[in-house]
Amino acid sequence: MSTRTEGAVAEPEAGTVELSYREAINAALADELASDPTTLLMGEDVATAGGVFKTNEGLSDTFGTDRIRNTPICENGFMGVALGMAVTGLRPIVEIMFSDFLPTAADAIVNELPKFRFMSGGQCEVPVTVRAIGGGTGRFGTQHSATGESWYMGLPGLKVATAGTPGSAYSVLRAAIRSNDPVIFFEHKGLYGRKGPVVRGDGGISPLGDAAVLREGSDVTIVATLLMLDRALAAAEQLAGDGIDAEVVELRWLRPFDVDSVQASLAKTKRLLIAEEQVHVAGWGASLISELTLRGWRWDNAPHVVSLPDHLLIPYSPSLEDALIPSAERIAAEARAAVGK
Amino acid sequence: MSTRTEGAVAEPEAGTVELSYREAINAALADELASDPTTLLMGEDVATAGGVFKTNEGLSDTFGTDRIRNTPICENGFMGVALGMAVTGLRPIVEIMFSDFLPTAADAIVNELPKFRFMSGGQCEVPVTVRAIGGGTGRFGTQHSATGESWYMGLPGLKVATAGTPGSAYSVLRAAIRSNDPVIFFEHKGLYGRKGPVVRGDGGISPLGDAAVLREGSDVTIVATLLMLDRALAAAEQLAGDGIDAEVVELRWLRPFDVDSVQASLAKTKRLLIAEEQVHVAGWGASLISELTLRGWRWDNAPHVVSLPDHLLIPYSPSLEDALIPSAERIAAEARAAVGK
Amino acid sequence: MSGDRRLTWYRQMVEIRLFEDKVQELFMQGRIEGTTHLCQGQEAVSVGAVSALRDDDYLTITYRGHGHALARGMSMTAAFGELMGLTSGCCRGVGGSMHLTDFSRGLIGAFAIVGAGLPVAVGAAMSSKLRGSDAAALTFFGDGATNIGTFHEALNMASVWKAPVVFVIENNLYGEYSPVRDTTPVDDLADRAKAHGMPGVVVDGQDIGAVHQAVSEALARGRAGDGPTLIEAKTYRYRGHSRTDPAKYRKPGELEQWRERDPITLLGAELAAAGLLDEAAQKALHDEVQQQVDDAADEAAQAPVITLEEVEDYVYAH
Amino acid sequence: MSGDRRLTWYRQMVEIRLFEDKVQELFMQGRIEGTTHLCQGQEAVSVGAVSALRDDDYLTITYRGHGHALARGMSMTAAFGELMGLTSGCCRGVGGSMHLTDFSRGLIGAFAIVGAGLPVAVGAAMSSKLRGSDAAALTFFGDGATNIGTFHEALNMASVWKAPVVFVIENNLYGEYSPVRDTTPVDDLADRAKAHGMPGVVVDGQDIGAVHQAVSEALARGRAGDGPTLIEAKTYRYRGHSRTDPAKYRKPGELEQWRERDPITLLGAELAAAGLLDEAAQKALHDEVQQQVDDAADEAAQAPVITLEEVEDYVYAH
Ligand SMILES: Cc1ncc(C[n+]2csc(CCOP(=O)(O)OP(=O)(O)O)c2C)c(N)n1
Ligand SMILES: Cc1ncc(C[n+]2csc(CCOP(=O)(O)OP(=O)(O)O)c2C)c(N)n1
Ligand SMILES: [Mg+2]
Ligand SMILES: [Mg+2]
Repeated sequence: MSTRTEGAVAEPEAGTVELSYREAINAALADELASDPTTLLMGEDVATAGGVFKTNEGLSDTFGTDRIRNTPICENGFMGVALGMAVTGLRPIVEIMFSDFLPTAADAIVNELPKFRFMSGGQCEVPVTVRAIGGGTGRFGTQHSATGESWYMGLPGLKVATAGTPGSAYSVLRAAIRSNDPVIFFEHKGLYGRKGPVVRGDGGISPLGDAAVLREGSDVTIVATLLMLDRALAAAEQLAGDGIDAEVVELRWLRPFDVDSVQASLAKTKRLLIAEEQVHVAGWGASLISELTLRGWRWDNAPHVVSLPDHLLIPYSPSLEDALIPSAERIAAEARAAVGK
Repeated sequence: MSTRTEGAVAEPEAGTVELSYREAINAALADELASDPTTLLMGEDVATAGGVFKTNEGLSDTFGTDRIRNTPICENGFMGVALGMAVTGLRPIVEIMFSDFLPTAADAIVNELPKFRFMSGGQCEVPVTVRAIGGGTGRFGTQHSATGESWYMGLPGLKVATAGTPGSAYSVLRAAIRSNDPVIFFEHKGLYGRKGPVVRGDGGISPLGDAAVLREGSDVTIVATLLMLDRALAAAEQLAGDGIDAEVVELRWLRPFDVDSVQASLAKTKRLLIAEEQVHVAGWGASLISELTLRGWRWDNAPHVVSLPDHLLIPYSPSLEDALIPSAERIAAEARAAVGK
Repeated sequence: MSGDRRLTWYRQMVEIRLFEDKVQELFMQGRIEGTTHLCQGQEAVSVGAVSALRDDDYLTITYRGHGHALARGMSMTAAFGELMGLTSGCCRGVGGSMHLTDFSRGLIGAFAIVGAGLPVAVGAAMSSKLRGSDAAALTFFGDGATNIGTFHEALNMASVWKAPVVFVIENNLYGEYSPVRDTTPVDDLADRAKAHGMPGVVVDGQDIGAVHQAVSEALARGRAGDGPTLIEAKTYRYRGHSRTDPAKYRKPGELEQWRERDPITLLGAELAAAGLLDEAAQKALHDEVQQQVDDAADEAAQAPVITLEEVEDYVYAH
Repeated sequence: MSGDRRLTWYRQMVEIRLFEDKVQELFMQGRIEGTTHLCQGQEAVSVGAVSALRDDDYLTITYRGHGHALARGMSMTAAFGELMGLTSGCCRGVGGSMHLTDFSRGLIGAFAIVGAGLPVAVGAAMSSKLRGSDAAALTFFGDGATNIGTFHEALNMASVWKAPVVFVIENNLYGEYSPVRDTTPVDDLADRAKAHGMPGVVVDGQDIGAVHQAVSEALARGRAGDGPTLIEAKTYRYRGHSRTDPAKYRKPGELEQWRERDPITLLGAELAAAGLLDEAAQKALHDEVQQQVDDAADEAAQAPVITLEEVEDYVYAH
């Protein structure tokens, strides 16, 4: 029922283009909406003024307000609506304006979406994609700055994705929308203006589940997501200046969890640095260290972690927010410590 | 404002008594309600028929239905009510009938309770205790079997506790209720009938945050919570028969996270086995391995884990539920593998 | 209303009644584990409402949904098998008593989280509307569910979007152990419809004709594009909330009073008076259905339990 | 109503108006970061309602709560300081624009999650009732918040428990960019009170006397043990939803039309007619308040930012 329905609309031309992270999201949405008439986008003010973060610019003009649908303010309610649509022939994409609002919809996210197919004995598929916009540096304060990326990675039945560059935003979001299982795709609001190359078109869709090595290196493996990925790449540039050759791995998928790619990189560099914009406990970084350990990795070089402190929350105070969210400099410094230089 | 108010009622006599896990919960509630008139218990049907799991037997007769208060079905709503009570002079205890319903109240749990004091610049205290009743083996199916114990351990501002024996149920719950910060206390519905010694009275209140070594041993450290703790103790008995001396550590608090106690035990046994009734990824077990690794532990003996499979959910099917939830035998077998016997 | 239809209704209600009695028996014997939420006394609501649906309409139910699933055409064997956790079950034993689901009949979900089914039904209704079909959706839930946020969120969305969905409250006077009056400050739950700009209808849940009529009108309204309707069926559950609940919280005499308006007895009397099914025929039908119930339970019990390998495919579609 | 009181109201409304204008200016200059949600045009609701409260009453507000905090007596310096993220702020710069909180004035919370404040206000009201006080609680929220579940959950609990709480909807016609009619199927949001068995009152939110009167009666009702009241104040926000929102979604002429019923102008005319405050005096007062606003902003800006060590104490009370 929920297998994709190819639409009449022709696929856009493939080819690499320079887009902002925001434009990449917009392009991924436009291309999927054009390619499959059963897809639709819903959420609060998604159809007005291009959405609150302007990621949906032009979509309601092109696809109409039936398919680009504003909802009342009721996250748990419209997440359930998306589930009902998904099991009856549509492929809804749900926008959650701030990742901090995911808990408002947590019953649907934890108890319904991932379990629905299972409890029915495999009678249905649940092709729902949730776009959650999160992250700090915006001075949005304690209730509007969470990345939320690890909150739901321990839920079998769900898939969890992230994007830290325009290229991954386009390719991962398209892969997420094409999945016949529920996916939460995390965006970072601090990256919308960031520009980068995007392989547009079906050729640009990355395999679901794969991490990506965005920079090859031999001295240390830096694993990161979202804004930390962006800063890890900047840190790698700084490190190159000091003759430190960092490999940067983007963990685009947290479920499925691509430990293999990280292990392969680690086998080469022997040193691991995790950069996460979240508390380390209960996050993907801790799980990564655990999985590698369970696979027998001996940590002759102890792993290093740059993350949010375990005993603090994100305050509004701009200077404190800057002090708490790891900078490229902090990542670079920790990488130096990791390689002992 | 929320510092405890000593009531007129005298403390019950101290002394060790044999109680069931259910009776221990009941005693902890009764003793705290008696010792502080500002405490109250609220939740769905908490005052009727002793509550759905009969943990509240007699409380409404003793303390009245103002303080043992039935609520409508609206977890997020009454969690918010508890917050409002807590910052205005009361110390509410909230019962969540199944841990699976915690996501229904997740906005209050994630965005309000742990952040309220912080966002106000320290103007208030939030003495709310949430009793979440979780766990499998009851054939309650996919939406009523989660322990939920690790879902909220990554939230600064919150405290998270568990109890795997009648003794810890009494001592940890009383410590939780006396905390001036929000605490989620996890109970396991598969343990209510289990009997054990309880040190009743103020002397029985354990220090907040401490893990407990429930069985000393020298060959392997088994860390567990809730039902897995109960089964780990049974496994230890089986292992003793084979001449394997297992140390069993109950991780009574997940936040604060008592890594020290585990490390101390590990320094002695050199071998770690984690038993958890949850997917390993994103759980306390993964965080424990990560924290130990970050402290420089080298894992000359790789840690072992017994947990729920990462690619499955709990089905109703009784035989499958039994196959999925780690038994004492599986824990013992994994311990043997850990010690190489 | 044609006599034939009422005869079908009568049989279906008897089937549900005896099915539930058997479930209780099997639960006591430990052949059904975990929990059960039975609906004896509420049969006129499920049968009356479901019989108003078209085959292509969508339906969501709750943990108290055995009767509704049977009314929608699920075989007793598939229902018993599910409760026993065997591959003869509609969900092959994976779902259990609280999750009787059958997509082949548009029964797209049985919800164990109070209120969770309502938005899903709204989604199915909107999906149908967006796909250009005039199929509607119907969702059953209890009085207690009208106090949780999702109830209101679902009604609000359905109303602003004019979704072809019918919300049916089975007001059996209790949410678990709590009488409605202790948790809900209105006399008629149907009045809550006004808060969402839709009609609210109160119907006698023991009168199957009245239930069928009200639901038929609401479905027609939805298909015509006039939006959702909230229907409150006043009814009563004879058994406790679940498992072995003795229901000590009932008012004295309350149960007996309701039994006097038993939906099966009421329709039986109507059929006898109309000369369509006399007492003897009714007795014979009960015996026949009892046999059918016992046979179905035995047949369901023959099936094997599903393997871990098989359930792995149910987690992800890939 | 005494003339003095109206003079106080007038001054408070002018203070809020000019405070918010200054916030916009500082935001544009980058001296206030992140986001702001301003309430120009809605001053009669905050001042009229808050002036009906007793000192020991509890109050919750939202991210659009600058005016309400000032109306409750928070100093402009404490408010500016908070918005600037400095230790001169009421929360020492930790909370920011969306979280103006002041327990010393019973302002127990400012919520950035839509609907989250309502149950907290119910809890404060119940706490007061259980502690034997007759202090009440008042909670402000917007029209859009009446579509989220917690709104209904809070009203339902307040009603069954007869909590002394007053729910004040500031219906400014938009929830973010969405006109009420697109998200909400009722004309008067106050009608939603009926779903929870409590009185619902519609009041002209531009008429401060009317707001004060309605809230005073509702508070008296709550203190008397008769339970909660839902009040809908029809008003309008002159600015966009937040930050730099140009509010292109408004109907043409709508803003101008509402400005003709500006709450400050209306009360000013009433005071002039009553010979209490003529145009010249009003002009003088505006100038005086402008000076006060500018001075407060400057004073607030002098304070240092809080250190990480200090904020550590705010996470846990221990
Ligand atoms: C969100 C949530 N809270 C609590 C429960 C536990 N629970 C199961 S049924 C029930 C009572 C529901 O009452 P009602 O809606 O009247 O339905 P009925 O059982 O009477 O058919 C409760 C509280 C649940 N399943 N989900
Ligand atoms: C649960 C939740 N969903 C979405 C948002 C984003 N948001 C902030 S304000 C707002 C609009 C609220 O409108 P209304 O209740 O009318 O209040 P107003 O802003 O008009 O004062 C939205 C959707 C939020 N803060 N919380
Ligand atoms: Mg009921
Ligand atoms: Mg509004």
